[in-house]
Amino acid sequence: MDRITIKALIDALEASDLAELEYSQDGATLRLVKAGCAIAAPAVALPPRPPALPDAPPPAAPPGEFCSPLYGVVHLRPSPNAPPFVQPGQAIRAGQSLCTVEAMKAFTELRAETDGVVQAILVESGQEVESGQPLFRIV
Amino acid sequence: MDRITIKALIDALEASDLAELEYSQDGATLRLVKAGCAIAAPAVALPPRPPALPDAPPPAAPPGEFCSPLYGVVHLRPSPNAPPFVQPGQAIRAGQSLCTVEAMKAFTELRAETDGVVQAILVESGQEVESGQPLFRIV
Amino acid sequence: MFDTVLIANRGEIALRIQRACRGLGLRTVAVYSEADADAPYLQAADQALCIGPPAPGQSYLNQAAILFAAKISGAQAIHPGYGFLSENAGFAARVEAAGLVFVGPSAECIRTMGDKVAAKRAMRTAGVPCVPGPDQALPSGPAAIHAIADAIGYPVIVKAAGGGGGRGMRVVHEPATLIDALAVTREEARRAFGNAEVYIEKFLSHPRHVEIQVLADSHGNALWLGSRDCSLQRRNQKVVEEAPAPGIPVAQVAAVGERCAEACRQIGYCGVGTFEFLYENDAFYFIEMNTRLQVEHPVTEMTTGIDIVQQQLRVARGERLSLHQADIVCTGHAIECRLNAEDPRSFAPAPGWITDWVLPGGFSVRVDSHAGAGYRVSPYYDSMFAKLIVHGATRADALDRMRLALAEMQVGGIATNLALHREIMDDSGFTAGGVDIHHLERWLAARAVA
Amino acid sequence: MFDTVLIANRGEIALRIQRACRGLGLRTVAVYSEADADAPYLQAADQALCIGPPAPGQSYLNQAAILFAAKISGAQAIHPGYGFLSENAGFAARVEAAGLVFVGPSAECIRTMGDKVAAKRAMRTAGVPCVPGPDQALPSGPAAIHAIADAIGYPVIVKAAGGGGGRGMRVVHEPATLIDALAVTREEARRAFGNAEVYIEKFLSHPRHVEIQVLADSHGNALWLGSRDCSLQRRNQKVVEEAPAPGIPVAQVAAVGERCAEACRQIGYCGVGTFEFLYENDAFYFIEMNTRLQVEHPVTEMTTGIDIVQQQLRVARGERLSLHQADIVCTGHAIECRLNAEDPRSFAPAPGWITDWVLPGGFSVRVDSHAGAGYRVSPYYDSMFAKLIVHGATRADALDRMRLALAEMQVGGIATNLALHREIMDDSGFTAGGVDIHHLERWLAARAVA
Repeated sequence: MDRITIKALIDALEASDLAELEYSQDGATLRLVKAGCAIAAPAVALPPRPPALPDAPPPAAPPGEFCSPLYGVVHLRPSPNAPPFVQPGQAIRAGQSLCTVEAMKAFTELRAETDGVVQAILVESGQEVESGQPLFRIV
Repeated sequence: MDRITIKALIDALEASDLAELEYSQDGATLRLVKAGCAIAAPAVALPPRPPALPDAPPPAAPPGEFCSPLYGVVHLRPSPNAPPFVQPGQAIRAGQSLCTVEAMKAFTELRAETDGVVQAILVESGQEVESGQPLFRIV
Repeated sequence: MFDTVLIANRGEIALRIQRACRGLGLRTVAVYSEADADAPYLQAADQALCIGPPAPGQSYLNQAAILFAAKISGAQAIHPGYGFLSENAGFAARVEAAGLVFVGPSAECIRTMGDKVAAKRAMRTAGVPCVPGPDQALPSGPAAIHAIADAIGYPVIVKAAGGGGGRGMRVVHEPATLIDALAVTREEARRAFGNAEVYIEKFLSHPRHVEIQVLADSHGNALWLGSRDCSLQRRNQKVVEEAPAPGIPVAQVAAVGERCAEACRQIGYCGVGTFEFLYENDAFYFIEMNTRLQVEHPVTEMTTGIDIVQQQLRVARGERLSLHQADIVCTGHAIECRLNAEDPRSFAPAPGWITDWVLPGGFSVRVDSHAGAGYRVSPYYDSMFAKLIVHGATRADALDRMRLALAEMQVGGIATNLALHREIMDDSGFTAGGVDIHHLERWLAARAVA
Repeated sequence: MFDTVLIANRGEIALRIQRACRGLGLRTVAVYSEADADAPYLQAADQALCIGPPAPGQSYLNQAAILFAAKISGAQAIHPGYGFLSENAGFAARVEAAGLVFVGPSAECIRTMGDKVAAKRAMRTAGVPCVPGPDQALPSGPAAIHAIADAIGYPVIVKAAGGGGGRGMRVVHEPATLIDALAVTREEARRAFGNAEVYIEKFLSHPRHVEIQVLADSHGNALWLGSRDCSLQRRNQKVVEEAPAPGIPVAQVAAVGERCAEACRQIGYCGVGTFEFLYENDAFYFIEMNTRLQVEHPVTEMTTGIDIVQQQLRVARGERLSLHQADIVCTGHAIECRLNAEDPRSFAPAPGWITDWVLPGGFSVRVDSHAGAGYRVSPYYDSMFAKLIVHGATRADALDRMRLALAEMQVGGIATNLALHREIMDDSGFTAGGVDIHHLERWLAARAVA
């Protein structure tokens, strides 16, 4: 069980409503209990709460995951009839446009931070994405 | 077992009535336990929250515990110079006054619901008591 | 003149005064009891000082602690708000003696108006109409007392000179019980107010509670700012207030208002104040003066457009009133609902944590509240946690707006009287306007049976 | 007349219209996109219908869906709010053709005012002062066009007749570039507005944006409700608005206001509307009319005491205005801050969950907002989530009250421009009053360098 896996588990737990998570692999067992759960749920009704994924900048993404910096609608093509910005397997260079995120009539262009290869595109064009949601796996 | 799979499992558990989920794949085992409380502590900063003891009527008190129905200041004597309403070891009858709770200039008189014996007085006179806080143990 | 004000109060009125001070560029010192240590409005003050434990006697009524807080914070003025020390002549005198400004009338004015017999005498002198009955101490002989009651006509009411706010009074329906009632009330008054003096007045059986807001400076200028109707009461506690008092001819209110302003000039009154009247059979009868800011002052602010608390601070600073009586126009109609943490049917107090908090908004809606989501309503003090005020072009319009505001407002976690207010706004008696001071109790009794 | 109104909009203005309808006893039908399904204001409507997916083109701009929603809900009137379909003459015509009431002027009025050249001609006829330049289609020959520009005097501005709101225009500083600029603007206009017509006006280099609110009924009565100054803009978006426009002589505003009301009478205008002017060197120059309710209408409500949306609904119902011009009094000063979910420095949009929400309150403070704790600001629409409005006896007083209100307001979970507004209220240029429409951009540029 390498560090990356553990970090992924921790992130997954933090981003969920779960209280506890136990993970075993190759004879190793990992059990995670959320610290915040010391606060019991009040018995009274509370106002609607945001789900676990916060809009505030999330903790650093796992290496290789390229995340959306804001909540909005992702577009994988510059315009409906144009070819996609990038495709799986494609080599990219730092600064290259990967997609746009539309929010409140404004388009934010997202660019690669480093050179690499697009291993996977994790979202569909036109989909609503959360702040901090992984969009691409780039290795 | 990559992160996407784990996330899918978490989503599946959350969307279900299950309390716990265990998953094995290629020697890897994942066990998920749903938080006992439906609402876990959100990761984002929230406005000040009431602590665990709610003001709403609490779940039924353990047998023998006589609880305050409201938040206020408990008085164990009718007036500062009078003897206490009841004392430990004293036999009491249903309807007998046990104490008063002062809130917003009004005194609420609390009376025994059944006959019994005051085994213990769990608060001090003049103390602030929560709604649902045990005041007496009566057997 | 002073530039730093110590606010010797808590809750919504502490926030109200805080806002008025900020608007005038004055620094503020908040004082608080241990029970209020987490109150959000303390953050907004320039300085906040704890003055004692939760019990009011040890904190908000603790004169020495408050004066000490003023000294160490450098506050040169003390605003007492309402309740607590606001009508305590002794405190006002101590503030003056300490070389500080008491934001209110002089200790002497408070003392005169605190003695209901002396107040009545002062009002008669100024031509303010009073409840029939003498404005002198009662004679000692039973025959002379009977003669007075006979002259007034039964039923009469025996009242403690040191009482007020509905306490220390007894109705007498026939001569046979008069002397006994007098003795009992005297003894009660001696114990409750440290003043055994009592007086006799005509008892009015179905009056309205109508009051006149006044504002006076230290240069001999006094204004009246219109009428309010506060007849909707439960156990002498006002529940709903409105301005102006519905159905009373403008000229009649103006005549009484001018008498009130004149009374202020005659007694050298400075600050804001309220002349409370009973109104029955088309006539005003003075009952008492409140020598302080009142809970219901916002309805007058909504109809006149005048920030009464800022004006109060200005005249306390020695400023001359820049307003003239001709500038005071009462526009439209305003209603205030007092929101209390209490069971809407049993009226049992309901302190506790507020978990949900949605405020109404939009055109003409005003909320005065120190509370919010995450605020804990204290069991040590009054149950009022918010005032909801609306203004409308007409009374009917104001009622519509209040219904909407009450429908929008949501408070979770504690029991509140929101539901009661919603019912009141649909009560045909109240909506018709001009109900007497017993209306709400009658209505509640009828509802309890239904 | 109608008793059920479909509100073809979202957010704060949907709630504003909802409140106005409730105050008049009208039933309401809310329509919403899937993105707004959880919006709290939907609860307050008598009926709520989903009209499509989040994208405006498929929901709030979907005429067929809205008309269908009106049909199945039994709504007899449609209030378009602002933005979306509010100035779409075709939609107004379809509403009329369906036998329903469009809460706004006739399709014909919208069409006339939507064509900036036709609007200018109508305004000239009514004696409304316009920006120098012809109110006719341009001639085709270059020499004739040059003659027009020379007569106006450079710099001139080339504008699309179908444009508006700051789009479709190009400044020309010298004759050499005139013909090219004309060609480019024509082509842009053809693509953007489907109308290649352009016109030429004098370019004003440092104007203020001053506007006149009007209100007209279907019986030939029209009133003007005072002036507003909306010069504080960023990228043609208003940021802060106030009423009245500071420093402009009352008589001059009254003269222009009366011309605007006369224009309404001449073109048979019914409803609320706004005449937008540039104001430079002490003169008014008409630029365009907004034939709808505006975001900033509350500042006029605060200074006149008139519920503009209720009046709009009343005249749409065919009622005769009960107000007369002599009744309209502008009292004190009002300021509105538009609160947006955006980074206060970069202006990057910041949709997301609101976690903390503390509203200001007390004397003269108004909040118009559909948001609250637990509300998620949508990425699909405008970033404005609240309007904060205050009223003061004077402009200085209003500024003090806005500073206090901005200090009290707390919004957590999303980035907002609250900090920007707090800085603006302390900017010496803005507080002096009367800055031009470039002031805010200049100030932001200077701040960025500092």
